[in-house]
Amino acid sequence: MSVAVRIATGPFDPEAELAAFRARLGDAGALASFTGLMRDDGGQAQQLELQHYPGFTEAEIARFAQKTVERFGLIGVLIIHRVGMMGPRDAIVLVAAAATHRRAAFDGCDCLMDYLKSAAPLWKREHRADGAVWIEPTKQDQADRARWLAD
Amino acid sequence: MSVAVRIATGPFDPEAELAAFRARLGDAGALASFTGLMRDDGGQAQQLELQHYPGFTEAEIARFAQKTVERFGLIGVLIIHRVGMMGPRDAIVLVAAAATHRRAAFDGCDCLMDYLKSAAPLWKREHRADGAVWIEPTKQDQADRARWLAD
Amino acid sequence: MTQLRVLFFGKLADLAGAERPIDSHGLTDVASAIAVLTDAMPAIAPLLHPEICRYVLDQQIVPAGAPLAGASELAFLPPVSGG
Amino acid sequence: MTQLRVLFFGKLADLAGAERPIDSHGLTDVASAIAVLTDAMPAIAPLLHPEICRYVLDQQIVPAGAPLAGASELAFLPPVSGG
Repeated sequence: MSVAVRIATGPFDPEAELAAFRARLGDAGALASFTGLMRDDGGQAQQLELQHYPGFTEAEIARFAQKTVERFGLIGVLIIHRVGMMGPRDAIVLVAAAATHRRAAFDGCDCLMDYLKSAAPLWKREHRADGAVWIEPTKQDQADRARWLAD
Repeated sequence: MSVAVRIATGPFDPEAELAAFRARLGDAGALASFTGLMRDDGGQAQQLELQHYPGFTEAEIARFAQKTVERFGLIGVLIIHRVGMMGPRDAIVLVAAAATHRRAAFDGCDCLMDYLKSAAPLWKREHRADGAVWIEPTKQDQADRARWLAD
Repeated sequence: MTQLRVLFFGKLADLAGAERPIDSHGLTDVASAIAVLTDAMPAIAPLLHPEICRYVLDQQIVPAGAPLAGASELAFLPPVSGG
Repeated sequence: MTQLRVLFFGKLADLAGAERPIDSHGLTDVASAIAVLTDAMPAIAPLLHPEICRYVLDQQIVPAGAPLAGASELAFLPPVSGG
């Protein structure tokens, strides 16, 4: 059972990270992963900015990840979140969850992403031609997250 | 919108395949993936054997993948399934689903895995010290698959 | 003599072999091919039951009543499991 | 003079700057620090409301009534969004 959380201040390679994570796993049968990529939205979005609170953000994410490991009986979790300025097609976030069977791996990965989207201490701003806008979680994000709080 | 289905008769590298898939994607914001690995089950499982019906298996999986793309509005799907004899820690299957937003990517990937586990034309046999056993989908596999048939 | 290539998979292949050519002369539909096969191999009869077996004729899933016509390949698919 | 390092994030940092030291002499709790800050920057007052802002004192989430004691860092977290 291992939890790895990293804040990346520059570009990272999701598949290389995933390969290294898989190599460290024990007898896992299931590995679910999610990579969030910056969309260019038809050329509208020019840059994306992510802020974090150094130390606190990592600790909060790791605390939630540990709870998720226990809740779903995961073998391992990897979370890498990019911060700073990034451009279209850059990887923003990678979440991987390993388990004996696939249901736990999918649910763990899904639950962690919902947390990162709408509850982790991160702040996201889109820089467009017409100015910069702070993003807030969508109704869908809130509904997604509520699925895990219900039980 | 692209669907790629491959039957692999030898080992494949899931993360290299995933990286190539991501490089071909358009403006996707979400990439969900699942890798199924052979467990050694505390040394019990020695080899796993997968059979397919050449031509028919690929065509059936591609047909279902195309339906899944339409159902969830996916940007792309990649499916690689290993056949033949394999050993502990080998990758058995890789499924990746890309979409604009994460809910579709997760659901597409999850739905495809449930199909591969209990409905695609594949036959799986475990070779153990005490003999070989054909595997049938578990109750959980059936229940997982039923989630997508309900609506 | 007209040959029909019959394919078996999974558990069925253990009992019947993976491949078996049969003379399709005089056979009308899938059911008549099943009759010939179960005569020769009674052990596989329960596994060819339409409730647990799918029939694939020249790569198309068909019911037991499907005519063989000029088909060259008939496959029997027992319960599946992948991933 | 005892200094308290105050940190702002997201939308709050646009209005108040990312970091601002204040003299914590005479301040008792988080609420009293909020009073000093909103006196100096009335525009941020609505964003510091406990319903939409979280208070973090020396890396621990705390309520408005938490004593500052010897704390050195107070952070204000507006609504979050990541991923």
